Amino acid sequence: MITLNHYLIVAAVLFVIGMIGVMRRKNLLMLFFSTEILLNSVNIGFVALSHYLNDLSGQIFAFFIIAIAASEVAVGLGLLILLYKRKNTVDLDVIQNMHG
Amino acid sequence: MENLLYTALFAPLVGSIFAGVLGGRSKMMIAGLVPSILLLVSLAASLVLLGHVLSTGTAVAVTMFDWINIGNFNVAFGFQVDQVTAVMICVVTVVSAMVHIYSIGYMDHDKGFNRFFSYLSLFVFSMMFLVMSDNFLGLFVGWEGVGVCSYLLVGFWYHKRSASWAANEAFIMNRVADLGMLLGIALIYWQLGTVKYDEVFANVDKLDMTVLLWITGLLFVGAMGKSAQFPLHTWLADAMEGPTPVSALIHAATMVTAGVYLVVRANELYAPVPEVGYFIACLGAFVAMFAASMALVNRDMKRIIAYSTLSQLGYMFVAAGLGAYWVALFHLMTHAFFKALLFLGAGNVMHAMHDELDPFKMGGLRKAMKGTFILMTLASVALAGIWPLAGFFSKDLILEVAFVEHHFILYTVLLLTAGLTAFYSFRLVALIFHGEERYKLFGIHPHEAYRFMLIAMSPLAILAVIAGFGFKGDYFAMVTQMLPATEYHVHSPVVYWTMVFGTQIFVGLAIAYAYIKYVKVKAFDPAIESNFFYKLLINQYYIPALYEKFITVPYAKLSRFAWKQIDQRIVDAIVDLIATSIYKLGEVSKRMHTGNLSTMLRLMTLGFVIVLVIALALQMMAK
Amino acid sequence: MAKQEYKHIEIADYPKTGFARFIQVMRRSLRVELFKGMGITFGVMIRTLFRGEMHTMQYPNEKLPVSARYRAIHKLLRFMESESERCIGCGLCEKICISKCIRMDTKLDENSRKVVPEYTINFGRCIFCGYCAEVCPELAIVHGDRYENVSEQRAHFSLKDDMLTPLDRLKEQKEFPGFGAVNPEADKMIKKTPLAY
Amino acid sequence: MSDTTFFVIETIVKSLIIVAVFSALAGFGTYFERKVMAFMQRRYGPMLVGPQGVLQVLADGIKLFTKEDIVPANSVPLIFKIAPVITASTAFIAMAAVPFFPSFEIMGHTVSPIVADINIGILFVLGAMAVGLYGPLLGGMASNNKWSILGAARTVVQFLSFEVITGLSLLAPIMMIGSLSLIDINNYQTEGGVAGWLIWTQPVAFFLFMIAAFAETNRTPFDLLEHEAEVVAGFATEYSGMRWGMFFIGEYANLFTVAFLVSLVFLGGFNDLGFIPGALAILLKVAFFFFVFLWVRSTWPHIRPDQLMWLCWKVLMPIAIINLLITGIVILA
Amino acid sequence: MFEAIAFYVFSALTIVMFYVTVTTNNALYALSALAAGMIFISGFFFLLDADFLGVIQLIVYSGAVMAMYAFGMMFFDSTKVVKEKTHSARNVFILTALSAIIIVAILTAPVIADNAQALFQPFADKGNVENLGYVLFTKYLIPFELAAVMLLVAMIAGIVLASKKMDIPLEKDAQ
Repeated sequence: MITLNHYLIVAAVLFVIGMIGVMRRKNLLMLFFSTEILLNSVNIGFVALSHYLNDLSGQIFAFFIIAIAASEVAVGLGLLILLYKRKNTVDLDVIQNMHG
Repeated sequence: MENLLYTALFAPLVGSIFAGVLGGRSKMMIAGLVPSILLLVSLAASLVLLGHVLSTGTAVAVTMFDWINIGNFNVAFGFQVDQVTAVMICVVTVVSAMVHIYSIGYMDHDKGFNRFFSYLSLFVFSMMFLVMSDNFLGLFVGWEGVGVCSYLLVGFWYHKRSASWAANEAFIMNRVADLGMLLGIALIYWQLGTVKYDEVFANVDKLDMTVLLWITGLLFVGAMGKSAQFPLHTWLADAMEGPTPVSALIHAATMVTAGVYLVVRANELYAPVPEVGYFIACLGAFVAMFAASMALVNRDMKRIIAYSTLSQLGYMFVAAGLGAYWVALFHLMTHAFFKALLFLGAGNVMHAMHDELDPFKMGGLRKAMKGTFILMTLASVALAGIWPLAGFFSKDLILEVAFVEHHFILYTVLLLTAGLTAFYSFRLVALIFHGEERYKLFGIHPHEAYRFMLIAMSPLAILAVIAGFGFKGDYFAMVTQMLPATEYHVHSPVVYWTMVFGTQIFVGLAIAYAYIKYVKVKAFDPAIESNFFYKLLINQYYIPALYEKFITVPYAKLSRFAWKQIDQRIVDAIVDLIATSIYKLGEVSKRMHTGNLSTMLRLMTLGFVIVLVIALALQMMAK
Repeated sequence: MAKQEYKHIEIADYPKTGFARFIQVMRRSLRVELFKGMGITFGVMIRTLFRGEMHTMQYPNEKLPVSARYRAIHKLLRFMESESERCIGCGLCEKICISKCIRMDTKLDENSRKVVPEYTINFGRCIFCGYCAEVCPELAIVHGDRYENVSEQRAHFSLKDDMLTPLDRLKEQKEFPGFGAVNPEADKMIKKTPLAY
Repeated sequence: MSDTTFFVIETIVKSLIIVAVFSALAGFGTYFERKVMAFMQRRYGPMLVGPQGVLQVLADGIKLFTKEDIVPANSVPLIFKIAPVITASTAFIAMAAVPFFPSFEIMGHTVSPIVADINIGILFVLGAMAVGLYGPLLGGMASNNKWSILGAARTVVQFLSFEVITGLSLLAPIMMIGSLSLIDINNYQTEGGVAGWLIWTQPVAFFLFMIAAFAETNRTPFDLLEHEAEVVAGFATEYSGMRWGMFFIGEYANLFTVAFLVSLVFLGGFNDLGFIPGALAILLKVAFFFFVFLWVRSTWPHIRPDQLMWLCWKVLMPIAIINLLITGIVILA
Repeated sequence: MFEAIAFYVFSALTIVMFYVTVTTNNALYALSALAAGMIFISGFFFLLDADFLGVIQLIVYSGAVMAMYAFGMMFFDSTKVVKEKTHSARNVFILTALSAIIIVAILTAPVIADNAQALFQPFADKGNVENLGYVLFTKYLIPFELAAVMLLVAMIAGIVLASKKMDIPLEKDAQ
């Protein structure tokens, strides 16, 4: 029998994978990918909670998260391409130009 | 009727805004004309309102909108015109309208012409607001509004150090008094849960006596400030730094009488506590005498009139304190007319003499300024209380009140003061208009003021003449619908006529003495300066000096101590410490800001882990 | 000659303003021009299927008839009656060939008749001009109608054995077998204009 | 036989039938396409293999299966190999939610010829077809060839843009019906025979969907992905053999899916049509639409990519939205 | 039983796909793996009776978002190996391991199940889409409108960014 915890653990594992990506990746595009992983893992958690609590709010949240991801990619990718055309790279270590 | 009320109230505001918009420009005639015309409109509306109240005997009341609505505290933005208010608004609008028209001439050559009219109209609006409001809070707003306008107008020539000092003094002293008033209003609200007059007065009997004592006392403190009663009186004389129309309007006819108005308006609060009333009366009598004495020797024309105002306010407070509210209000009205007239006349003289204020440097202006001479003499006669002019009817009534109420000490004091009043009034008239033409020594060529200024003054003169016997009956009939209708009659005709004639003769003698003493005077006699009484009086009983020494200087020292020791050493140091520590923290954490997004993301994750640990810990604790 | 029916096509300028473009689009849409096109193709299909307007020749199975004047691979003819070769080895063709691709060997046989044991044409060089056939006095070499010259070796078709009419198929040999041969109506033409011939 | 077992077997059988039938149909589709196009161009088309060339399918299959499998150098081999599978499999997955025929009874069980009757069928079909764009996309990107990249870029642009049109145009009939289930949509048109078809109430949506369908299935006049005159063979430039065949099968399967979708949504689905039984009716409709696809291909020319985008965003999308608005107003009124 | 099988299969697939995304050096592998992971996540949604969301996940995430990423990748050299110098891998490992342990601890703690309660219960007789629509257009109408506005803004931003002349350096653009 699959319980809520199963889903939550899977969501947590995916979240952690996404977090590894966020920390490990230096390529901006890959960072975006990792962000998508984070969002998706949270979506799983929301929908699982929604299912097991018999409550629709979780699904609504997931719905809005998908909408956010869509707008994120529209703006983020535009900026990314702009950056690439100007700097000819999307490597975080290279485009760093502020030093504390 | 509501529309008329709004017209009367808001026409000055419109005028003020109109002139205010033009405030930055150089002189424009329209900036003076429009507020004046609007004030005439307001005057007309006020008169119609008065007629309405007179004929129907019912008050006009409106509620514009909910003003404050916080929890149980509900104050509506309401106005009413009842009998007392009707009298007040008519007095205010009549005097203001005349002063406005007069000012067009008086401020003719002033750079701040537009600004002046903006302030002046704003003052009228505030005063109307004060008078028409149907609750204590609205009254307080108007109260502060007139305070602000007084400040602005006294300090109108702000480049003059003395003017701005006087403005500050007036403002600060009024604030001290206003605190008392605010506390009084707060106390009313605390005790009764309302600030609306009707509701407050209907519930007076529910109040504890001690509380009522406190309320009335605190409200009177406010009235003392505004009406410049004894300990807070010094600002009024200094406020003469403002333009003369301002002195006429604010510091003679309207604003300073707001204190009297407050006591009259709140008569139902004062009625159950005659002790406070008696105190008010005593203070009033004292101030009447005290101010008159200072006016005796002063060498500043406007200050003399200002002290005279103070003295007359004392009269009003005597009447109000003794429960003769309608008498107080009556004297307020008559006084407004002739005092405004007197001030405006003084303004003419000042103009003619190129802002010279010392009457010893004038003399014989009778020929050069015939109109002004007649008007000022008329006003002085009215002020002195000679029958049949307005001053007689009101002032004599106050004397009668004191007599009838068996306060003979008060009566004596007031009688003496009446003599003093007559003396200094005619000392002034004699010095200015009669005798040798001393001004020639200073090479001044006096000239009469514009004709329209004199015409503007003439309604006041007519009112000063007829207000007494012309209006007394109607006024009594109307006002007593609201105020306690006590007829003060000395029952024995012998005593009555003795009193009347005695007073007239006494006053007449004083006038005569003043003439005899001052018509022939050639110059100021320095010998008198060594006289102890002269010194006492010219230094205003050393009260400003005492204030300076015992209040101002120690307070300045205290402030300096607080600034140097407390503020700089402790408060600033703490603030600086916070700033420097944050700055140091920034220096330390600067290393985190490498500009590398990857590093930042790692730090973010670290923070995330920390937050999670905290969350987990909280969960554990909650278990 | 029948009168040609030309179809005139209006070629208008491209519309310049946006509004004109809109008008054009509207006009074209309202005339349902796109669907007219579909109607045309559908009509073509119907005609193709049911009215035999198929335009395809199924080539290896079906062939178009070749004109007699077609100049394809050469043929060496025989006499129908004697079955002997027509070629007398005169060598005119070899001489006249402008691309020098004809090569022949001659020798005398036991009857002292000139025979041609080898006769090759290099088809890599032959330009099919037809002079050889024209010059041949014996009508021995003509251009045939074999245009399918696909083979595994380059030398194919060019040897004498390939070109010479085989004996067993002698009956299929026609008297007017190709370009270079005498016109079947030569007699009439001689009678008509002997000089021209 | 218990219900569960039957269900499992039934589903497996259905899936197998679908895969088999539509793979075969893809082959026959090519045959028909070549034939129809030949006729429209006054040709015979394939004739040699078998009677009237019907065995051409077999010949092609043999050729494709036996051709050498080439993976170009410097490509990304794994993705290159997976991409065709994506196209084929998504095409078949999309069919999971399509009801092909009316239900019938077998061995006492009611069998409905649909693999998974989910209540959002139409959305599922669209979603699966949307995922189908990964085939050309990844294939093109993995090929390490500029024509392939161009083809892949065109794939993304074209599919993403026309998904909008598909969705918006289908929304109007869905609003009228109030359900996303294709069976509900079919049942909605039961009444009234031909007059009850949705094409009469939603003609605009029908045309929009048809136009979008051409783009979604990558058919002429919108087959810019592998427009041989411009980008050689687009995303499929480097493909050969069975990998190319998978793209091919996927494309034809999509074609049939779309034809089924149009028939179900706009043309009354598998309802009986007069004397014609429902199963036959829908087959006829699908056949007709398949024919229309071929017909259009042989009639109309290609258009340029910029014209395609112009058509999508400036013409079709406004029309679709206006249609949606009008539908909404009519429904509410 | 089917559910369990499906769950484990999808879990394994998703985790593997996302792991590949995070670790691979090839951008195309990352993209493909991520897209596949998205599709498998929609499998979770179907398992959880959130049919509508599952399809939305398919259409929006896989169909649009990832395709947009792919389109963006075409501007870069997609087949080139992504070179990233990663230092302090130990830190990353420690941080993630820590957060993983804590998240799992929090999630599996019974607190969540105890505290959470349903706000909007679906109607039993309606389907998922109807229920979702009902809640979305009543309780969440304003967030829904805001999301619409956000998408519009994002669209405009995308158009503006795309219409910029991108290949000239910043200094020239400023002139």
